[in-house]
Amino acid sequence: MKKEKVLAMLLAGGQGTRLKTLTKDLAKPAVPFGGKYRIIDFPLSNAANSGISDIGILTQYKPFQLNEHIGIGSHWDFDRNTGGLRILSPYTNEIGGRWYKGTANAIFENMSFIDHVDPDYVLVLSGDHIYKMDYKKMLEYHIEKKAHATISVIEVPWDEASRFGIMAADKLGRITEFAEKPEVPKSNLASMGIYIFNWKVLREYLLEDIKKEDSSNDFGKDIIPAMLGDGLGMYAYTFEGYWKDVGTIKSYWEANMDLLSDDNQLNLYDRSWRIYTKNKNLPPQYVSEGSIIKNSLVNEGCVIEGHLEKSILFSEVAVKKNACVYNSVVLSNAVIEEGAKVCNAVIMEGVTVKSGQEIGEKDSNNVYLVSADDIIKE
Amino acid sequence: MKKEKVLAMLLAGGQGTRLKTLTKDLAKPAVPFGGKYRIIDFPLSNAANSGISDIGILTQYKPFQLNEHIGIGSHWDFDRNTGGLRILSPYTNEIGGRWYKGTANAIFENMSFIDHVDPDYVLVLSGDHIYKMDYKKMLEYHIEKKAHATISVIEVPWDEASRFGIMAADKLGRITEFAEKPEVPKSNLASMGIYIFNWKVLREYLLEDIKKEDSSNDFGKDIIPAMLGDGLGMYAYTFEGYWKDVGTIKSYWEANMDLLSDDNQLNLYDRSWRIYTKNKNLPPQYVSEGSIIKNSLVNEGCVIEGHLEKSILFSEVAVKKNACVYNSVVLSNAVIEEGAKVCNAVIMEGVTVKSGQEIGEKDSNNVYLVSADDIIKE
Amino acid sequence: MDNCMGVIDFSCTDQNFGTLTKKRAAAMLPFGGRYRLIDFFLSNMVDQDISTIGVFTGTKIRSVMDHIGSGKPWDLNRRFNGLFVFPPLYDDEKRTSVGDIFHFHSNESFFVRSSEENIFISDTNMLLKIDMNDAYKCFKESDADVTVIYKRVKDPGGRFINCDKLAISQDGTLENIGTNLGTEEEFNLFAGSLFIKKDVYLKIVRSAIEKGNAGFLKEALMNSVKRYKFNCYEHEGHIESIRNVKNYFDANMNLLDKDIYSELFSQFGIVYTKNQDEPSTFYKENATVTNSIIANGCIIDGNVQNSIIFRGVKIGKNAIVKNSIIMQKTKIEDNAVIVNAILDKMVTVENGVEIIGNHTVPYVVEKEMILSREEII
Amino acid sequence: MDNCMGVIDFSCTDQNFGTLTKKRAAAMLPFGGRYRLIDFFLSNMVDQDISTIGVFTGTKIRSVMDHIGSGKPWDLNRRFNGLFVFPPLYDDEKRTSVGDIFHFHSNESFFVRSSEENIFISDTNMLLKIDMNDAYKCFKESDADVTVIYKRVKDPGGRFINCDKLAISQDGTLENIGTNLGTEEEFNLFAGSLFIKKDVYLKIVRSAIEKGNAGFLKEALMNSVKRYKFNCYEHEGHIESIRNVKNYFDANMNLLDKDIYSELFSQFGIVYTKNQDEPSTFYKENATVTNSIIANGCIIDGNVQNSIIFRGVKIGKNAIVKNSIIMQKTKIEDNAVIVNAILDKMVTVENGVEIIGNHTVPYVVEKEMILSREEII
Repeated sequence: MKKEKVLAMLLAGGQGTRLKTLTKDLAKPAVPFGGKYRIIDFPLSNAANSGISDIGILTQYKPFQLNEHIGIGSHWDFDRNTGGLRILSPYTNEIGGRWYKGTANAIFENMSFIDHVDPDYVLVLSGDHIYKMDYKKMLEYHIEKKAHATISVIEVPWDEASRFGIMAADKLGRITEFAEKPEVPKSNLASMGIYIFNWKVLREYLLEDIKKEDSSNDFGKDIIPAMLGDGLGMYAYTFEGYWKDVGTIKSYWEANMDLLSDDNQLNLYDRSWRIYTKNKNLPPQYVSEGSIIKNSLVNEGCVIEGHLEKSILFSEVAVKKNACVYNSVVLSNAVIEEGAKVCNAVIMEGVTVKSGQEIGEKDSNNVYLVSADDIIKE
Repeated sequence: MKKEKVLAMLLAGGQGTRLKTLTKDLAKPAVPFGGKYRIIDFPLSNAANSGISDIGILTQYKPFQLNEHIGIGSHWDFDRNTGGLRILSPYTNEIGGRWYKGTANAIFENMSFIDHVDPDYVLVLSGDHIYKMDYKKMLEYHIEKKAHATISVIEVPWDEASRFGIMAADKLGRITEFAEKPEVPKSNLASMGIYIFNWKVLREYLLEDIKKEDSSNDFGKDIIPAMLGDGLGMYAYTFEGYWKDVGTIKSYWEANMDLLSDDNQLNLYDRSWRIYTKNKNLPPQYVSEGSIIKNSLVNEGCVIEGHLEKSILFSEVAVKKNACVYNSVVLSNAVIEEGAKVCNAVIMEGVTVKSGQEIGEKDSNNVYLVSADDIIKE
Repeated sequence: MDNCMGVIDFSCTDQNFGTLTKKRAAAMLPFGGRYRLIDFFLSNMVDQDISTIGVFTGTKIRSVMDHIGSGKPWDLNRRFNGLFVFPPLYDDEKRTSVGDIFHFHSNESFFVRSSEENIFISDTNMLLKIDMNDAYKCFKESDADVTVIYKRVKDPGGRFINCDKLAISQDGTLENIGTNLGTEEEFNLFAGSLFIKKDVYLKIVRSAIEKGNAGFLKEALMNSVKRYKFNCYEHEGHIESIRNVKNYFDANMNLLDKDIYSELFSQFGIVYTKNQDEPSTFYKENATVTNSIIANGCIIDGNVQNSIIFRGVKIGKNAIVKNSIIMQKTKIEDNAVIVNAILDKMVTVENGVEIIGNHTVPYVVEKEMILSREEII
Repeated sequence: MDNCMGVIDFSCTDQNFGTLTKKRAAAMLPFGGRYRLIDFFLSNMVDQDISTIGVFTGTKIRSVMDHIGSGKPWDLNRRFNGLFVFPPLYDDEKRTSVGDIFHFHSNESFFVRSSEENIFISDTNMLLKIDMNDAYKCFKESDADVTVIYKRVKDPGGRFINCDKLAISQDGTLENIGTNLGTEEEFNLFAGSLFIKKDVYLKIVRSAIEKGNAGFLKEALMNSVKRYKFNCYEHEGHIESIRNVKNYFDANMNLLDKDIYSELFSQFGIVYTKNQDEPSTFYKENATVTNSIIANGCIIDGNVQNSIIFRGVKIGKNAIVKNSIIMQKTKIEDNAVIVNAILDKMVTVENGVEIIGNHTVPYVVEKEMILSREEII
């Protein structure tokens, strides 16, 4: 008896418009995070660490940087002779071409691929979230409950609950109610957008859903409610730990800053659940005479001659003499020239902060997004 | 000084409608050929053998089988940490999604990818043709001639010339005239659809071409004539050897049969220019007592108990006792049951020719395409 | 097979294979038209989802490294886990010249570091396709320390003389392992492989080193039958013992039995090997081939009967190949005759040369030799 | 660099590095925060488009196999060409105990089979980034049989005593290679690498074996200076000779010069090494770091000056690390003091322990040692 076969389908086509210039040239899953990662590294590494060996990545919006980052999947050990990682883009058939509409539609359009892989279970993931999770445990739960579908949920603050798909479940974990972005939420158990379906069951619902002209072909809006309406066995799998959907510049900046607290729940140094990313083969960082670095995360290839505090530097950032970086996130290849001051800011890739320039103020709630063309205050 | 950098762009989106049921579920480049290959193996292996290390494959029409076949490119040694093989599918940006229109449009839509690779030269290939060619030599010719563009040409029979893009060139090889599918061809030098462009030059013409509303965005119809009109240095590189565009069932059957003649120009046994393909890990073929095999090409995993003459068997074909296969091409996993007779036919993948069934006649020009659902005579 | 790592132990002796093992370990012998023996062991493990495999080679490592390389054909070229090759080292502080137990001991960290708690160990003397998932289930459910795989065989002809023989008690416990001298016609043949708990393995190896009472890993395991809980799992299918040229020849020839062909090549997963990118085999006008196994890349214009033909072999017009094993890229020219022979890789048999061996002592021709016609002066 | 293959020869002696080379060849010494010496040789070749590389290792192959594996970090895990590792073999018919010339001879087929007609050979005694394309151009245009790479050095301090010294004639021909005893302050230092035509290489190795007058490949090449056309190419950049612990220590420390850091890490392509998937380095509240090179994955809360810190090192609060090399995953607890020392991988320095070496004889601590406080009874 072979192991139960799981196919992960990672939705990585999100545009992430609220992240403004950060997503001007790339999809949201490709946004840099945590000093050396991109957001998609988290679900990809989770999948690798959970022992998943088949994964399809559904891309659509500006996929070049994402494709370049993922390559053949070798950083996550997904470069296999058979199976492994496959990038699934929209395609044409006799009838013509169709772009992916809702989340469920993206899965529907790749039905023949999934049938070819022939999995017992399909694990639907989103490329937009930052978290560490063992999908194997969720699958065990799904099998144990003999569920048709399992939805991973997390407790969110009550005042944010109306931003999410909100679940009510009985004592055994069986979902009794589901409401997508309810105005008056009945619970604070939010869907994390992580689903496990029995492929045979999901397949039928996708085929039904596509027939409905008014459907938005979305898991949260259409498929899940339809399944629930038919009385299928649907269970909530409660996740405890760090989980973040960085929707805005400010929450992006905050999520990065979270990593600087000693007891941050994401703990990137945990060797038992490593986060993998594309290897850039850069030399170690160089810290010169006279520099000061405190409470900061610094990546390879950086050259630090100035003053750094409570900041995150991505690769190959240069902080020149007497420059000062405080409470900021500096993406790769940026240069902070002599005497420049940066505070409460996100500096985009390759941006040069000119000598003498001052960005941001110390005691304020504003966060600044600095690109080559403009500075956005939020 | 580094080597001149070449990027190959392989157009693999062709539907190949005239191949009928052969291309029902796959793009033309994925059509099986020569006992164990698919058509795309030829340009891919040529690229590998020519020392090309960057290749983009442009897919659009039913790409699953093609993607599965290509995988991460490891069979052609294209699975690199940097560079190597990339599948380029249509994608969306802020404005929306666009499918590839003409051949030139497919390159245009991937301009940001090409700019990222930053090649000196772009080699445009088609995934539809069967031939062995050293692109390195063509590149050397291009460089030697200081050409802006070089087009590979082959002499075709005069009566077929009007099917092709036809070139006239002066003594030095400089192209003086180009006509796409001319009714009255002035020469029999046909374009093979293989182009080398200086990227900077091509880039400009693509940007110009996209502005023209009436353009079909095609190399042969638009880009080449425009360049020629502007007096650019365009050279014809004459190729001698086997080259075939299998457009119809009959020409497909013939091209396969060509391989059975002792002096066939494609010579698959030449170890100095091997054709690579996906490895299926099948056991050797089994030839039982009482079987007869003559003038035939048989692939791994076949079990032969019957009579085989002038035929090509792909992998895992079973020819049962007293079955007879003559002058035919039998694709993978087909079964010819006891006593069945097959003559002048192409048997599609997985088809079972039932015991006692007789297909085709010995002395006729008809070729039969046998699928699970029907038999097409041509 | 979660929680189980694999070990392949090249303890098989190379001495009985003549020039066939001059430059290669017995485990690297070509087999079945396109494989090496080791392919069967590696593939059997990989097909049943073992993802960490250690190969403990003998000293002839060049052929191992050439063939296995990074483990790509078996999808074992992984960043995490995958294939680990352990040749014996020159630089150990303490080494003994006989046996491999120190070799295993000095690589203790490989076992300690890996997360799996069980080990499947196989030597390369026996060739078989094991239903490993079923055997592993038996091992885990019985909670034995060691589950030994065996086959109940009837052996009136003495094929398995000198093989290992198990005595099994009524309740399925292993009592002892000895050498079969042929006293009983039917007996329990040790299949060369077993499951063992990692902590038990580590204790057994350490104890053998400290007591100095075992040169080989196998010996150390056998010495421990009384100290730990050993039980047995019966293999139902075909089995070959490959201990000398004759066994080796017969094991190849047995593939001409279609059931054995199907079992060894297809049951419990397929067999992977290094890809040579050969085109299909071409049967020419004068080819007459019957009852044979033919690999790809051959060009055949002669007569082939009851033979195993490896990749890229050329057989000329009117040449006859009968009851023979012809290895990779060997060339048999027109009118040559080969009977009851094993031709190693890249041999050339020139036009008209005849070589005729006997089926009990196959004629073995060393790699790259050229058999030419004697000049008559 | 079309038509040229690469060879890395581990002929560098391991004897002068103490416990640093107990389990690893000198070529495998950790260097520059995240590399091994061999990474520089491999990367220099790969970055300049050599795609077939043979590594002729000494007997300590475990660290080579662990680190290089299939060659993936250098993109050398290729189906065609790529990386070939040649450990010395036990099974050669003829072997000599001194020198590696038989090792090269017995792997002749590697050279013969490859399609390239020229070879770049480098030993691992010297560390430098060569402008190989320029040197290769010089080699090809001069039509020499061998082009030897050297650097004109001024050496009043005797850093290069006992290194190889070239005598070059007016017309640029190599006259001889001897050992530098320091007689001249300025001399031509052999950089450890050369280009050679493949057919000349094959003749030289065969001749050395037949005459029995050279134990090492280098010796055989040097013996042939008069018989073939040897010329020279001058290296303009930085060069380090790594022959003993002191050289090794200094070569690391020289990286704190920003020009040398840039040259060795960035000129003529980047340096690849095995990826350890470390997160960024975290500088905590009490960190004070100056004039140091810090790799990823470290957590630093102490004081670091003039030091090279490898990946995954932890330095506790109030700890002081000065003029030292701290290798991978070493842990320095609170209040410890380390001066003028080389701490090998996975060393633990417990709370409050002080070790102070001298800059001319750095204090070397072997892998995995634990330095604890003496108990006062």
